Amino acid sequence: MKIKEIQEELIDEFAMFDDWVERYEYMIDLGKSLPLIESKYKTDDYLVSGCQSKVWVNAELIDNNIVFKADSDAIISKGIIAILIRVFSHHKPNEIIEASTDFIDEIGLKDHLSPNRANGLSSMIKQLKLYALAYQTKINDE
Amino acid sequence: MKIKEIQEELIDEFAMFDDWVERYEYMIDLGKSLPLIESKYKTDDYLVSGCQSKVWVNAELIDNNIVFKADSDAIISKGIIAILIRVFSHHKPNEIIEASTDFIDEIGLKDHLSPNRANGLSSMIKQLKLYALAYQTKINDE
Amino acid sequence: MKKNTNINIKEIRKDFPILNRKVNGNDLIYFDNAATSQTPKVVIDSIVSYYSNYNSNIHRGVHALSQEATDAYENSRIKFQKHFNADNSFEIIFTSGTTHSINLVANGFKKILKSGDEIIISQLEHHSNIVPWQMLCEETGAKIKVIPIDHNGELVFSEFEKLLNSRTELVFVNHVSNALGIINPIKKIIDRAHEFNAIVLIDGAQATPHMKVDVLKLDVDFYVTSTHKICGPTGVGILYGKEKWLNKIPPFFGGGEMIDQVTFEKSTYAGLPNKFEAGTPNISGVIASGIGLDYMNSIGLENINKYESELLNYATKEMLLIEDLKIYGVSKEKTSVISFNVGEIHPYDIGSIVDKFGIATRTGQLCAQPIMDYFKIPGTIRVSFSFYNTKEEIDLFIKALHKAISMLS
Amino acid sequence: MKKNTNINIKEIRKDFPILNRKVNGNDLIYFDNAATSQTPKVVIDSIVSYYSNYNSNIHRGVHALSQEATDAYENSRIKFQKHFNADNSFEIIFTSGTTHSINLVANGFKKILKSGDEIIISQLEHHSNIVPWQMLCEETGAKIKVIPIDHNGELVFSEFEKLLNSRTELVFVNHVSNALGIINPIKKIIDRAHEFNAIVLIDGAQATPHMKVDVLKLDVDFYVTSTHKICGPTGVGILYGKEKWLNKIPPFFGGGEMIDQVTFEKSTYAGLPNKFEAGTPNISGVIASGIGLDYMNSIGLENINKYESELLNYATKEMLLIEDLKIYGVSKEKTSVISFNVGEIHPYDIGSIVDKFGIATRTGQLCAQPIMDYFKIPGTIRVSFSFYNTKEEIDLFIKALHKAISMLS
Ligand SMILES: Cc1ncc(COP(=O)(O)O)c(C=O)c1O
Ligand SMILES: Cc1ncc(COP(=O)(O)O)c(C=O)c1O
Repeated sequence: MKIKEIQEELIDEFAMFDDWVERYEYMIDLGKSLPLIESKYKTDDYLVSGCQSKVWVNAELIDNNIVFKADSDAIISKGIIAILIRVFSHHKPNEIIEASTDFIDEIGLKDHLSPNRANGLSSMIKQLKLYALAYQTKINDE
Repeated sequence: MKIKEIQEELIDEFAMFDDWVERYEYMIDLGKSLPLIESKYKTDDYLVSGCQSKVWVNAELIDNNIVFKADSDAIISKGIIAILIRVFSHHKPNEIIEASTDFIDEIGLKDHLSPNRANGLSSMIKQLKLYALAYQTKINDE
Repeated sequence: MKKNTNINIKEIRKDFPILNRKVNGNDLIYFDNAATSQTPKVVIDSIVSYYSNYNSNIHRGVHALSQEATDAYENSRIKFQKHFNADNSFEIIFTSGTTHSINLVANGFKKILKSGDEIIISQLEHHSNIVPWQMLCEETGAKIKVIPIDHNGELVFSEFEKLLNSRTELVFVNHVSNALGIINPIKKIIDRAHEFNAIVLIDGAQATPHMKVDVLKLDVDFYVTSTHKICGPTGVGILYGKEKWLNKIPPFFGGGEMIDQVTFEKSTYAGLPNKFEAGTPNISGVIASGIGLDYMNSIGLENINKYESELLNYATKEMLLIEDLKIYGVSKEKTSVISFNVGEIHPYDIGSIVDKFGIATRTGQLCAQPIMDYFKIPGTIRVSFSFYNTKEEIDLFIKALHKAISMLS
Repeated sequence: MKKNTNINIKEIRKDFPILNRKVNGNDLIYFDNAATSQTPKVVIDSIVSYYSNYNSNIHRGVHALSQEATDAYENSRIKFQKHFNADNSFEIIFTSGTTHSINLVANGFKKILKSGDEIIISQLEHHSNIVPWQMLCEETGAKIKVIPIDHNGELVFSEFEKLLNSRTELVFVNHVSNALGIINPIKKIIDRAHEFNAIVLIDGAQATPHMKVDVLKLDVDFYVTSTHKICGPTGVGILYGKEKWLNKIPPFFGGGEMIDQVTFEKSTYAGLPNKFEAGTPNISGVIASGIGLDYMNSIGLENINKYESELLNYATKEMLLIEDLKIYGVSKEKTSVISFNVGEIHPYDIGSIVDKFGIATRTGQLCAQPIMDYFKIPGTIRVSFSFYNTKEEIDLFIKALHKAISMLS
């Protein structure tokens, strides 16, 4: 599936819920299914900076696709990063770099985009895109 | 005349005027009749501090009465200090220290009492009373 | 409740426009008072009145507006002088906040401290009362000694006494800990420090909203606070200093107002308080801060204190009924602050969920990392009550907390 | 007038509540704009809205109010970034005023300057751009060199060039002189200074109300101003600095927000802009400053500039008809400021009398003693016009001036 398609899938899934409680509960469930980062990567080098809770992310290039793994000590942050990884993982660096993130608004997580959300989506997105950028540069250089 | 009486005299004089223009003109005239300080006293030591224009004051004790002399490089300040000197000069230190200054309000100069009036009445009054205090202390010590 | 206190909560709540606000469809419940207090209408009105009637730069203007603005500004200084019972109005310096006040004093000792001198601070300090002293120590070679806390979060006074010696130059302690709400025994600390001729600065940012402070009785050398925590606007701090110390330390900012004479060879400094108030100050803020102070005094700090204690006791009792809930900071001497965690749940998770119910709490390190390090936790959730909060709000919070816990476990 | 400019003066005046004020029975004529500008209703409203709807401490709160306040605060930063055409929003630092901004930079060079290094400032500077550098020189042993002015009040560029050499580390000049209104050739100064690798700080407090400033085009290293002069509230300053310099200089205040990690052994500093914004900032002030900027831009700085030039030319022409009236500061490049004296009459006397007619002027040294020393005068009377002033007000001022002169001669 293309990134855009996964995003639409997520929008549909979240549209089924009546209120934020259900949306949050679903997000927390998604967090539980997150492909976890190996514990050796749970160090400061892999931390997403500017978060109130700790969020670790690593990325590997497998068959030209980036595969993300992550974890967090807070459940909501874990749910958020899980959503992002579902959207971005297993795609080419370029696709990740260029992907829009408007879907966040539509699944009702807009309030996590504030510069203030110490665990903010914005830092996580930035981090994922940075990984993609790094791999893309590497690919170009080869 | 007692300080109180001079103050009442001034209040009567100022009450004759219809508007501030006349009051200011009269004050400026009073300034012109100010007993001037000798030029050797026109130094920083005799400056009233905190003024935007320069106001110099000196005090001497003559027959147990304080005699003030002053000058200013601004005409309005000169008028103000002239009024104060007319009220306070030729009185005993104690009388000066204890004198009320409510008359200022009644002659329409209240706006010069603000801490902001760089040429403020307040600093001048403080200075005159300080001289009186100094002489009183000297008298007590003797 | 109304029987026990003189607080007319219904009337008071009408004074605060923000309490009409909805958040996520719910009535706002503002429990982040230790971060900043809400602003009564009289204070907002005073700002409107300032800009609509007499906005002007102060101190140097001969014109009417400048005069009115200066009068109001200086009148505010006198209000704070009276409130804190300072000897002189020029011992009250207006700054841009507690942080500025502390840095002003720290900077002042750069030339005075020598290598080997000692500074005592406490483990309970806000970052604003740690970092400036570290910067000072780096420049002077002085050393920081730390008064430890016990497992309740209380300062260990006997350890403080051991730290004192003839090299102790400065002692810095907050009056009330922002993270735990514990009231420190500052009078004892000041007296003991003075026996060693140490100079004491008390950070009162968390105390002034809740109690009357008398700097003369305390015999404190410096006392600082921010007015945004006492119903004032943002951007105004207070520095009280004893005249002799304010005369001793050099100015912090150079600029207009703080000088007497300026030539390119040498400038001479103005007297107090101008020496420390270079540049155009936050004029409307200072004036509005005075109105905020008046407002608090019209309710009465004793009434506020009593009412807030009731809220604190009620909330503490209710919260301790929740399984696995741990409150940090246990003391008989506390302001209306509860810092807690529930089991292993991350404070951020709970803060985010209760926010959805319209409840404003603070989560994280609360600018007090050393305390969190001591308890080995990433942070806490802090609820802090003010005199405009109610028991009903606490009930709604407890309900939201239960919901959060069930969602997050 | 309306034909020549795009300023709709009638409509604009309605935006400023204070212009309805009476002073001593007369309509207020506010000619003290160089000291502080008046405040449009939209700005006042934004403050009311802040305190009524989303007053909250910023950056660390997870709750909705804190988030809204942070968004608005950071949005204001972006407005100033765009306005000044800075590369990055974190190159815009919010301070409490120009004076604070300058002191922050001066403090930053304490560790960098060495004895024998040279600092160039101009004879036209405001005290705020003199005293901090003197304090810096005292600490470092660096020396101040002064660009002189000629009898018109203009900087002598050839003298500036002579002062430059390999020891020149810093150059500080104001964009526009507050006392005389003369616009300095800062682009030429910056370029010439850069040839000697000197770092240039431009004090733009008197420029930003009248013209568009593009820090990229200027290639200036630091640019500072206060928002109370550009329709904003009191208590907010701007510091623009190139990223590389802001990274190079140490923080000024220690405290909350500006640190990354705090232990008692060592604290590490946060990145830009937080490194320089310790403590609770003037949140409502920063937000309202952004609204003030929007307001000015909605009128357009070019329109403002053109209209103010008309006022300046008209007033200059009328005033020069008065016998013995001398204007200080003669230049084709001037903002709408007229600094003058009449014969031997003390400026204070004239200021006091015209105040009685409701006209606000500034008198005295205008925080620029070196200029007054140069002209050997105790001070001047300064009238400074803004885009909400009118020719009719100038006419009334001229009338009052005549009356003052006749009373005082
Ligand atoms: C040229 C100049 N520099 C600096 C300042 C100081 O600004 P503030 O008082 O806002 O700090 C002023 C304000 O009068 C000024 O005109
Ligand atoms: C104990 C304590 N000290 C200092 C500060 C810093 O105050 P401000 O941010 O107003 O400078 C605070 C505010 O949170 C505090 O609670």
